[in-house]
Amino acid sequence: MKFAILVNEGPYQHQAADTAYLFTRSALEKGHSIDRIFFYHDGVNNSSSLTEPPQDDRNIVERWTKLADEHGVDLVVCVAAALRRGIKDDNLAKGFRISGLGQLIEAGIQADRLMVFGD
Amino acid sequence: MKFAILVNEGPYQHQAADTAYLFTRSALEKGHSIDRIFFYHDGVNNSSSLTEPPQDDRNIVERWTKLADEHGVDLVVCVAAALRRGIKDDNLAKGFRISGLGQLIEAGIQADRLMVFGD
Amino acid sequence: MSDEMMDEGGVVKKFMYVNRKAPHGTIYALESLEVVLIAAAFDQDVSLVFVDDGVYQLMKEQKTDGIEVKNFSPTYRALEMYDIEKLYVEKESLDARGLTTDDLLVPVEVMSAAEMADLMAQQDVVLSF
Amino acid sequence: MSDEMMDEGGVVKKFMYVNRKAPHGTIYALESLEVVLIAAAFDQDVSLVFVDDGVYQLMKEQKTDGIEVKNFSPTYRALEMYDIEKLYVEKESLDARGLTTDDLLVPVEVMSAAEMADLMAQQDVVLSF
Amino acid sequence: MLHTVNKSPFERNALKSCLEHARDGDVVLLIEDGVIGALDNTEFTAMVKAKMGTVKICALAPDLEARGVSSKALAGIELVDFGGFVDLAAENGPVQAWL
Amino acid sequence: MLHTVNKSPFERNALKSCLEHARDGDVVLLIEDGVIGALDNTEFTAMVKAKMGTVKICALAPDLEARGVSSKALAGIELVDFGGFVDLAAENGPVQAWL
Repeated sequence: MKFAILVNEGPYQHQAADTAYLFTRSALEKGHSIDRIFFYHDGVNNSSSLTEPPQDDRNIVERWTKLADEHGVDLVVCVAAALRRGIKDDNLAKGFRISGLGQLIEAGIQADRLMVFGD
Repeated sequence: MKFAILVNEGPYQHQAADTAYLFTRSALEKGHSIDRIFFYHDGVNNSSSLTEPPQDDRNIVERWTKLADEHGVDLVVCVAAALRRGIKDDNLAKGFRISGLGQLIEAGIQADRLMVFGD
Repeated sequence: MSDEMMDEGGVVKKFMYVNRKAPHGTIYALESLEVVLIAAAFDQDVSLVFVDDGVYQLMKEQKTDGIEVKNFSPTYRALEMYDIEKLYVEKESLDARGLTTDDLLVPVEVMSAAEMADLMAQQDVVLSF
Repeated sequence: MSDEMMDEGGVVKKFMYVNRKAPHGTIYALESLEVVLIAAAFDQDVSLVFVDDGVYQLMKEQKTDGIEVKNFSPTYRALEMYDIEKLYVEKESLDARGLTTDDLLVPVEVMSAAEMADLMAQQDVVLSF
Repeated sequence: MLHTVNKSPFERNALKSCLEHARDGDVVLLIEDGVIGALDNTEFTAMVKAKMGTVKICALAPDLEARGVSSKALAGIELVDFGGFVDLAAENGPVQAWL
Repeated sequence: MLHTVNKSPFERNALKSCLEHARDGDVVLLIEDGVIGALDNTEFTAMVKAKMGTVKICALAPDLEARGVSSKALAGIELVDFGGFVDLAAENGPVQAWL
């Protein structure tokens, strides 16, 4: 089955990004496909290349990058939301791309299920 | 009277940063002093030099910078919270400085009132 | 060509936007509206529902000068021009807040929680923020 | 020099940390604890209160491997070493959740909402996250 | 003592919890989405009214205006602007934000 | 249809609102702080129990464990891991997140 994912909150402050990641990993392990993960609202902060969590904590941004790298998941950051919050090509982590909200609608059309994770 | 301010949420997503700013401006107009504004949790995102809100919207980061410039308000961003969320000297807006949580406690000790704005 | 379920080459899915939060305290109402406006270009079957504090998004006479944020409420009036015409407000949510449709800035269809539940179950995609 | 209200050259103020949110769903519990640990170095009069869902922060046997986040709950046990010994839990909050102090990982003082209100009113600084 | 509440009583338990801890003579200021707690004819109006005898309840007028609900504020609730917010904070320490 | 709820019923109205809209045969999955809604002997236990006859209520076990409340889950609530979450989503469309 084809899933698409929407992440509405930034890393660390809310569990949404963790739950979305663990759901995604499980879905891939079960043989489902995750076409796209769309980052909206503060969710765009998941793509900051500048985050540096403590050594003993998970690295949320790196986890996403690895997911894109190993499974070809399309990580899309909403451009309008990103501009408001200071995410640009300058500080965009590897594996993410910045694009428009149309990519969210498209994901909703193409996937069998759209899963929303937020606050 | 001496006020200190704590801001727990990032710009735009929550009204906290707006309310904190308007409170601060009013307090200064009334002749109170605002010794320090401390940015914690996602509040650290108020200091991103990369934000670019739409033309017809308020520029939250610039407003803080102007406040520091015109009134000498000390804008302190928590280093631990900032590292987690990708705020560093590289993308720190003018007028802000990155420091430790001790600055929050110190502000609480020195001010007559500590005001908290969050979600 | 007679099939309403097809547009030029594409599928038409039922998209529902669930608005449950008050405006201005958080950005969800505004950024939800931004998605809806983009969605309009995709010729999908779009419904907007206003439940719980979401009904406050549609209040008349919002004046945001005092808090120095954008007043986006007039945009709800423009939705019709984007062919977004299915706006549903839940009766129980209005009643709990002492509100009626006279308080709202756009014409809406009022439905019960049970009808709202049926409508939700018929969707392909439910977007909540 | 006999005055408890003074430390070396400084004032001692009453700082209260109000914890009203469950752990792990948001970062507030963890980052609140980080402030408390720093605050310990300032020799202020520190109280931690756990009200509403904040009482869940103190649950025994938190195991966070499954959600792959840090389990910071053992840190509450270390607070004593930082001379932070005033931990107050509200009775009404425990009761509403069917919890008792046996469920909690540190010794706490249980107080009623009315006593909690009195304690809050006596503070100089109230930090909530 | 000043208590601030910034969330709707329909969405969160902050106002309920605040009112359960407000003592006689305390002041409660409703701000941001919290101003929904200042409205008449809602399911929470009775809860707020019950406290109005002993606790002073205020609401931030700019937040009521922003939400188009100024005309629905409960009689007896004192409306303040940001300057009034500052005055309340200066006159009523300590300040607790019920987040 | 699958409903997800990620907030405590003590803090927010999401679970209440969700249960008021869940139809016979729907599935409700409690995740993150939402697992507090899965606990026995709380003020919200009765509300959840009342729906268990017609709606299947599940909770994400890793979130219960993280909060140290696994042993307090209400009997009759089905515990799932992340794989089970994926299965529920695959088997019960559409999915609505009550944020």
